Amino acid sequence: MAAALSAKDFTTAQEVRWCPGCGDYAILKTLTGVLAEVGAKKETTAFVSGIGCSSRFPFYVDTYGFHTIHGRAPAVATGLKLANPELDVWVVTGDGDGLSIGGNHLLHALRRNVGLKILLFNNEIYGLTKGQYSPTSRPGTRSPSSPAGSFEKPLSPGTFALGAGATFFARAIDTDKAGLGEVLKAVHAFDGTAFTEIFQNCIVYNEDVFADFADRKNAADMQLRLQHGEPMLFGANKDKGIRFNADTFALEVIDAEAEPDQVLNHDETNKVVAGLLVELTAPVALGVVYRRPDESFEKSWYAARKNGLQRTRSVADALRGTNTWKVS
Amino acid sequence: MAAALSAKDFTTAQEVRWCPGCGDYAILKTLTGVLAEVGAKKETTAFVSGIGCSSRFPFYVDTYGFHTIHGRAPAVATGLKLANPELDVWVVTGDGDGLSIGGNHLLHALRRNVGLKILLFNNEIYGLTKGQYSPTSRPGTRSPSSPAGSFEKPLSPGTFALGAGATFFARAIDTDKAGLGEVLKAVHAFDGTAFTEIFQNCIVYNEDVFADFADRKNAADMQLRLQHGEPMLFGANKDKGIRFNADTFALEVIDAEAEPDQVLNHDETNKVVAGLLVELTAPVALGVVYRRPDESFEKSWYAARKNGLQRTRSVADALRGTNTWKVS
Amino acid sequence: MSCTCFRTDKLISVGPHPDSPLLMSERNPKSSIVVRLAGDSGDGVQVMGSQFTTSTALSDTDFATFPDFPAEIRAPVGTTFGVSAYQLNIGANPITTAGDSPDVLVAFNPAALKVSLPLLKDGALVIVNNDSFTSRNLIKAGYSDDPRDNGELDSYQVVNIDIARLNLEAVKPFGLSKSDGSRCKNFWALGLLMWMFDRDLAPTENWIRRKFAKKEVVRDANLKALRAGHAYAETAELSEAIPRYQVETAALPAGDYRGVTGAEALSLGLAAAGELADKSVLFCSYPITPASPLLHHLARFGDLGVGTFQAEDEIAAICAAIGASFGGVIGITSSSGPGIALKTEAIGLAVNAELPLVIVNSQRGGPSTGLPTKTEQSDLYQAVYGRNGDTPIPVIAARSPGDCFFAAIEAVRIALRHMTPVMLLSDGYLSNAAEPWKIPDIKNIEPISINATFETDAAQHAQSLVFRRDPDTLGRPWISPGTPDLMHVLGGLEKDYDTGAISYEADNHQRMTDMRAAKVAAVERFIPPQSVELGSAQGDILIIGWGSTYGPIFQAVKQIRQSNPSVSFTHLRHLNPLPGNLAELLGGFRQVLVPEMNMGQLSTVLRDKLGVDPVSFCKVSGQPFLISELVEKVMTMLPVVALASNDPVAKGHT
Amino acid sequence: MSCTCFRTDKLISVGPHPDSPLLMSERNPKSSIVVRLAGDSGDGVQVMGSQFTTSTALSDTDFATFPDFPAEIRAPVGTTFGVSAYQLNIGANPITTAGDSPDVLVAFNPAALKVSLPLLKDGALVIVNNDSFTSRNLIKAGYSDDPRDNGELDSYQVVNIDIARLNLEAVKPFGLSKSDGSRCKNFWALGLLMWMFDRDLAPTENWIRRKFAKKEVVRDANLKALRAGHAYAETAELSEAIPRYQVETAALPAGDYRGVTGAEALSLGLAAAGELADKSVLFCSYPITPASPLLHHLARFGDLGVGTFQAEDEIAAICAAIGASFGGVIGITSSSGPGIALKTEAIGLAVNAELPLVIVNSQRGGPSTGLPTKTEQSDLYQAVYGRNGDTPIPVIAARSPGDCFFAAIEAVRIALRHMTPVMLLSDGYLSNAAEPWKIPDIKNIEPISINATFETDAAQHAQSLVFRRDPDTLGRPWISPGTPDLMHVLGGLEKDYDTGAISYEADNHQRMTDMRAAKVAAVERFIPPQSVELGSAQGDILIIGWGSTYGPIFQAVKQIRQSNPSVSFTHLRHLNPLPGNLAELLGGFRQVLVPEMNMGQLSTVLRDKLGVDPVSFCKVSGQPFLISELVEKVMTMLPVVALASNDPVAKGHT
Ligand SMILES: Cc1ncc(C[n+]2csc(CCOP(=O)(O)OP(=O)(O)O)c2C)c(N)n1
Ligand SMILES: Cc1ncc(C[n+]2csc(CCOP(=O)(O)OP(=O)(O)O)c2C)c(N)n1
Ligand code: SF4
Ligand code: SF4
Ligand SMILES: [Mg+2]
Ligand SMILES: [Mg+2]
Repeated sequence: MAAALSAKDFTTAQEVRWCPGCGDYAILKTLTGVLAEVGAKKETTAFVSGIGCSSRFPFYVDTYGFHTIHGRAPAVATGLKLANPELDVWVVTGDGDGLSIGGNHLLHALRRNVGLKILLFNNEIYGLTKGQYSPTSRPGTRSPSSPAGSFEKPLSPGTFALGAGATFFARAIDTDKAGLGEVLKAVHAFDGTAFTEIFQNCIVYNEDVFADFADRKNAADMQLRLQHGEPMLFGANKDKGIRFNADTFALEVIDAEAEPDQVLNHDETNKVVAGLLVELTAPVALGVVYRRPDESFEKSWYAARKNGLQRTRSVADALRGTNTWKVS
Repeated sequence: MAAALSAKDFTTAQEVRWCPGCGDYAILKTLTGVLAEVGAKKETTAFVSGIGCSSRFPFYVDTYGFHTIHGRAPAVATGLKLANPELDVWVVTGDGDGLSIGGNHLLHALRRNVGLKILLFNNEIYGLTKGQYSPTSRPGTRSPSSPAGSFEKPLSPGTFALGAGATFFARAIDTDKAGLGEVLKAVHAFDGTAFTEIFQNCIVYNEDVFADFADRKNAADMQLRLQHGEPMLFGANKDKGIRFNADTFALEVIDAEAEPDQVLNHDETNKVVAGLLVELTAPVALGVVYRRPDESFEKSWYAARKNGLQRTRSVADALRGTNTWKVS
Repeated sequence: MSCTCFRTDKLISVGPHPDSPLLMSERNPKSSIVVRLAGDSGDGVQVMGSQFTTSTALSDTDFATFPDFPAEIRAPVGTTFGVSAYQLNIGANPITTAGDSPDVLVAFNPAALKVSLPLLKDGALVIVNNDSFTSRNLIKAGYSDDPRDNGELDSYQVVNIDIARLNLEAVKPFGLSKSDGSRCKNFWALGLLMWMFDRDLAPTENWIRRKFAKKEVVRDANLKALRAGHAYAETAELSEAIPRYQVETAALPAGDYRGVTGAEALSLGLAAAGELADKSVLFCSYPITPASPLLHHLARFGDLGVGTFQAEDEIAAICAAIGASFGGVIGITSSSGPGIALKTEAIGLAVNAELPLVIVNSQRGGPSTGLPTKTEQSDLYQAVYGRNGDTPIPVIAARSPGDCFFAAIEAVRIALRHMTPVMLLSDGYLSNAAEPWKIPDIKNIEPISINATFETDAAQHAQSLVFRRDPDTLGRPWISPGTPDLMHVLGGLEKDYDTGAISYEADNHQRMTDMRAAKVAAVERFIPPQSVELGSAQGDILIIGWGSTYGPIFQAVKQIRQSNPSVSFTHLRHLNPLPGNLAELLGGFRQVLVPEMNMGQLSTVLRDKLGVDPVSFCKVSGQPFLISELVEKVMTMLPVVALASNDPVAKGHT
Repeated sequence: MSCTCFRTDKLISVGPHPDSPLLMSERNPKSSIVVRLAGDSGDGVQVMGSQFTTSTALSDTDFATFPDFPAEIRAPVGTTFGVSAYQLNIGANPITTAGDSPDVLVAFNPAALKVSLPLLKDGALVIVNNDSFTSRNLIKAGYSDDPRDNGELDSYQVVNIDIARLNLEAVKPFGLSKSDGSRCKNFWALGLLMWMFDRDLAPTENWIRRKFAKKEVVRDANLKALRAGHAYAETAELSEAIPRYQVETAALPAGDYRGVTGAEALSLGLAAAGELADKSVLFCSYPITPASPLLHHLARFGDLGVGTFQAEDEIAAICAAIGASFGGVIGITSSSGPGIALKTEAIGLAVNAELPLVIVNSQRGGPSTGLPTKTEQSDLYQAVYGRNGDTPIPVIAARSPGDCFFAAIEAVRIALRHMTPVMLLSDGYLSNAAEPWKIPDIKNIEPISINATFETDAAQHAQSLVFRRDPDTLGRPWISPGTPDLMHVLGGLEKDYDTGAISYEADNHQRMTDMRAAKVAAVERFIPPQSVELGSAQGDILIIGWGSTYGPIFQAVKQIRQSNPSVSFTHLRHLNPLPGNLAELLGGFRQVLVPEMNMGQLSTVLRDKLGVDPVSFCKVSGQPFLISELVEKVMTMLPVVALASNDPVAKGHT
């Protein structure tokens, strides 16, 4: 057997073309590390992307890759996965690529539960085209196309995904090596569409837009790190907790030491709570928010076939049809 | 003032080209009635549609109309509404038109909360192209493109809409004149995107797919008719009720007479319950499931402008730019 | 002999109108007969037509069919725009069109009669469903008088039958509702027709048994209706008025035959291409008229190594096909004009990525949604020129239902050889039309070879192996994820000629642009020189056709050549690149005529690529060419003197 | 006199290389100078260039600019593919290109030097940012030796300055971090350049004050850097080595001027068209390079009656624009090639609905994602032919930054007059390039009239009023929801010629198809005959250009005509339909040459529409034509004898 691969083995010689300080670097680093750690094989791993800064990702990972066209990566990846279900197919997309022009394909990949590992780098801006507001930008975002501030309501990737029938939704922060690494391992292990939102800092066009919770100094009080089966606690001393209020149908922050039995345990199969968690803003929920495995699209697709995509009958046979006659 | 218009005034002389017995007829009839009832004006009402049997709708209503291209009606309607926010702009779409090819535009119309009245005729099939399964078809649907039965997971229009940030979601049955009429009046009165799913019977390609709850004989036990502020009761004697179980985070059917105080009151602003209601299958929730008004896209858009789309400065002025010099 | 058919007891003379240019051809008797069935969308005309076609096929007769129906599933009852028709030309071969003008019409209602009358031959037999001639239906059809009474039908032989009533009586025992019972009337009429043409009922009876296996009552009622119609014709007092026809059997080449529509043949061709290349096929599509039948057929070809994916839209469909091709499976996508338009951007991606892909366009009437169920050839511009950037792709077209099979194989062959997307043009007419088809022997078809992968050499950068193009075809090896040591990244950005890495370098872009042009041009070296279908390689007029106009042009030129042997006919399979000898071939003629169901799109291509200026003969009405229109057009191009001296008969009538 | 510029104290001779075909033109001294600024994407070269351009404009000098940058926001530091450049040609008018070969280069790092060297004139002045020539940077740029030492720069006049260090020293007092401080170095270098060209610092200082109004420290540091660079050049011991230039002022026509990029002018033109038509404008777009600047400019034009809508994708953008047009507001959409491809289907809808619409295509390098930031003209096929069905639309192109204003007005005028979508072609070069622009007087521009609505007549069916087309233009009245009594339904299905109701009728489809062709053809009657830009209407060679190649062709022909007055130049605004007299004009020349930044797409159109066969001169490298390339090409087409006898000077060097 070949020697185990290291993170470096997954890194191409290509010069990385992101801005210095871009959050994409950190994601790349953590991901190549995870690939090595989980024992991924280069030749059976493929990265498919659309267009955007984030979508340059495939060029920097030494596996198979396809930098396709804007918004269409989930569709290309679906074809690839059907053609060869043995592959680990990752999709890297941005908030513009995945949720603006590519919304429909993301929707249907999630609905069908295609076995894709979809990473959405959300920087709440169109980076590559120089900083216009995106469907995830906050109201008031000033950008070249919204000089007086945008006023569109943003889409929440998590809410959208759950609405589309996602079977897996996770969240992580670009520079949070540990948290992101853990999520990526869960993504790698998941059958079906593993959809992950990564908060990614675009230092050129939307610097520090996530700083309120992503900055290390705010982490303890602003990050709710979810673990299946564990109570939802946060704060420097894990002294704050999350409770479900059945009267208001809302999640609330409570003093966990005062009312420990009121603290909700994280049940990653609970879609109702997942829907509330993804909309929490203080703290922000991180980790695997929702995971409820179901048969993947390609599994069902192949199950309905006798012998995979292999031929079991000759065309010569089919050519004869049902009504044949002889002319002599 | 002109005399009040009748339903007939809203009906064109055009020969209606749906199959005899198609559910679309009933919807057309109820809608023209509602238009008359709410005092709609022909010249300030426009119907925009995509392509499909359902999308033929504009031809049969005597108002302005635009039968556009497949899936794009919400986008065309958005432009129309921005151009003239005084218009009542209705969008008629199908489960294929609106949720398959047109998913992205529907998503973004809902996200932006554009002031459109969107009716999705859900017959769970592609009617006009002769009966292929659609994104709302149930697993196992046999169709020309799924001869052995489809195995894709269906999309729930309500779940999708809530995930997209809808501010209004309602449901009705094609032939239920009273229920549909009430919903349509609510749609007419709503600012923002009023999104309604109408269960529509395609007698040619998907006959009676909703019969389990839509048939009059099943109505009492299978239809939960929602009224804001009222308890969620159903059954011939209103003896069954819906309760929220805070342990399982699910809605349950209970004996309303036994536990009357356990019955949930319908609060149409409660998104959590709305999310559960749209997934109920026995009974099926009908009426206005969710309504939480928010400023419409076009209102914000116009609010950010001084004088609507009117010119307040001459181009001659703008032509001078900031740095001008004279050559003499 | 001027009649085209025989009746055992009474000879029906079915000849062209004296004013018709068809007169020219009277000297050689045609042994074919054109039958048209027309009724409401709900009358079951299409089923009746296809069953009659099957019985025709099984009686050793050549045929061609043309289903013509409205865009609505069930257009309003009784209106002219709701008429669904099925036209069928049967007889001794070669039959290549569904016929200009019917000899026999079955009209289920006044609207069907109204729409069909202008098409009929003088003296045609018209069978009328009497019951439907209510005043309500007459008004709906736009008749102010009853055409049965006002002399309008005087030049035809009219047979009035109470089809609806007789059918209902026949199926009464089965206890069906009136509306369900009346749905059997197409089989009643079919029974009648079968008697007229002396056909065996058994195959149709078997079909009914299979089709309605789970609905016994419906099955039995339909069987009853079929037999009742047949019996009625044979025994009823009216039988004297019902003519019987005996169509000459076809002198088809010996072999095993089946009936095939273009959509069936194309589907079989794609499956066969997979087998010939020893690769699986993934067909990714989104339903659209008239392309959907391909998806429907292929959805049943799982055991032939074909998978189907019904995507959420056309863009997803082509992208999934591209993904499949990246994955080492032959990616195919299909649509008609509006859907192909949506695929435009992605075609460019496949060009840049140098991946194989076949895009099938079943053309329909445009622009925009246009005339979804009508046929047209107006997407040739889109196929040849319709992309951003300098993005050439090979374009080929099928000429007849059965030819769709071979065209599909050719498209896949080019795609794999040159590693390029290929556009395959079919159209609404070909998709739905049927003809008898000699079942090809797949063993006689050359296998499709895959470009060799060069030996892996650890020292060599993987990407440069991936883009080492064959010098003749400029096709690169087809390497897919799963292959060890050849990891690479494809994409839509311009790439380095050798390494495939992103390159914005000026010279490289020029070189790649030149390479892409040369790759498509290279196809020309692998295709046979253009040959002449009819006539010699030099002469007065050369008619160039492409696509589904093959049938009518063939017949027209055959007719014309009897008096004017200086007229030749050639038909293009390859539209981009054009065959290398085409310019030379054209040079051998004084005039070149291009008949097209568009506004002159092939003429543009010929002007552009060959610098010739052909005469365009354009028809954009949603209907195939009539043989007579073509004959007429060519006649205007022939010198009158030459005509006069060559053809005394024609002279008499010119 | 062979020099092109003056220095007060020392004359810098900047002439073409002896081998260059430019020699021909030496007889008339050019009073222009080409400056190129090049550095890393993060070096602020584009800001520096545009500020220098503004100062140029304010000093009464004609100019043309060409920003050339990589597709990445910040490509990797120090690499050749990360180089961002700004080239500027200044001098006495007419300046129509950014110049073939720079006289002055400012190179911020080795990569910038490496990329720019091959372009320079022999003897050019090269200002080098010394500090950046570290061994690491040299390696990144692919240098094995330091070019400053190995003789590579021998034929240039090199000035080495420690720009980075001097700048950091200057801004030290402001306490910026090293990386923030070094961001000021573009202003430091700009100060130096301003001194060299004797420019007033005030406008730039004002710009800095406005731009960084809210970041006081940055503002002050940049001001300091600017002044420090200026002072350095004036006072430092090196000043003897820094040449000063005095560029001839331009003899521009009298009037008020401003600098304008193509994107600015186009945006202003769309706003002006709205005012001229007395309608509001809704601009619907989705960002894409190089089209986005239009959205950015128009987003600030709210007070000019312009609204903008950033749609979720290109399809939504065009559909929203169509919806706006239906609503009585002028709908505009914009993209570049890949995005225009996505709009194809919807363009057909606008054609069938007979709604006005302008589609602006800022072309970029293709195919597919291609070369997003490079320029090309390869979307002409797509514009003229790229749709399903027979779906013609008018196509026009802008020729220069300032001309974009007039082209935009013309596009809207055609759209409203004929009630049709119109494609307006710009490109990446035009979008970003700037030139001085005589501010047009909008009062001198003919208002845009809207087709009259016929009187409502209660007896008349509304739809037939809606489709009563003007016999000359075939444009119908523009009636929108909100208008009483004229309710109607538009759509993409074929419609009845008169009533607009759905029609699948064969004759009507032919009639509508003919009407759509005639409508586009009708545009020809409203456009001026094609005139000659340079030279007479008859001669040996006619060069036909379109789009942004205007600049280099103009200069090339001007040069060539000095020795060969039989060469003429004409430039097309209208690409579909072509001007009516174009065939005749072409007929007056022995040869026709079509230079294009594509593989010969206009040549195809000319062959197709006029049956002529021009000589194609194609360049697909992502870069505009050089004047010298064009001159060289034309020289090869001229008879050598004629050349020799006409031009003794040229003869000596041929
Ligand atoms: C068809 C098409 N439309 C538009 C573009 C231009 N475009 C490229 S990337 C992009 C948005 C990128 O935003 P996002 O996906 O958020 O990626 P980021 O750069 O922020 O990582 C756009 C609009 C394109 N390349 N192709
Ligand atoms: C671009 C494009 N793709 C595909 C089609 C074909 N098409 C027309 S309607 C339709 C689906 C209709 O389904 P739905 O929206 O559910 O409407 P229904 O007929 O069921 O009312 C399809 C696939 C088309 N007209 N245009
Ligand atoms: S523009 Fe933003 S997202 Fe793009 S590379 Fe730069 S920092 Fe990263
Ligand atoms: S096919 Fe179905 S949806 Fe369409 S008109 Fe007929 S019954 Fe209605
Ligand atoms: Mg982004
Ligand atoms: Mg449907």
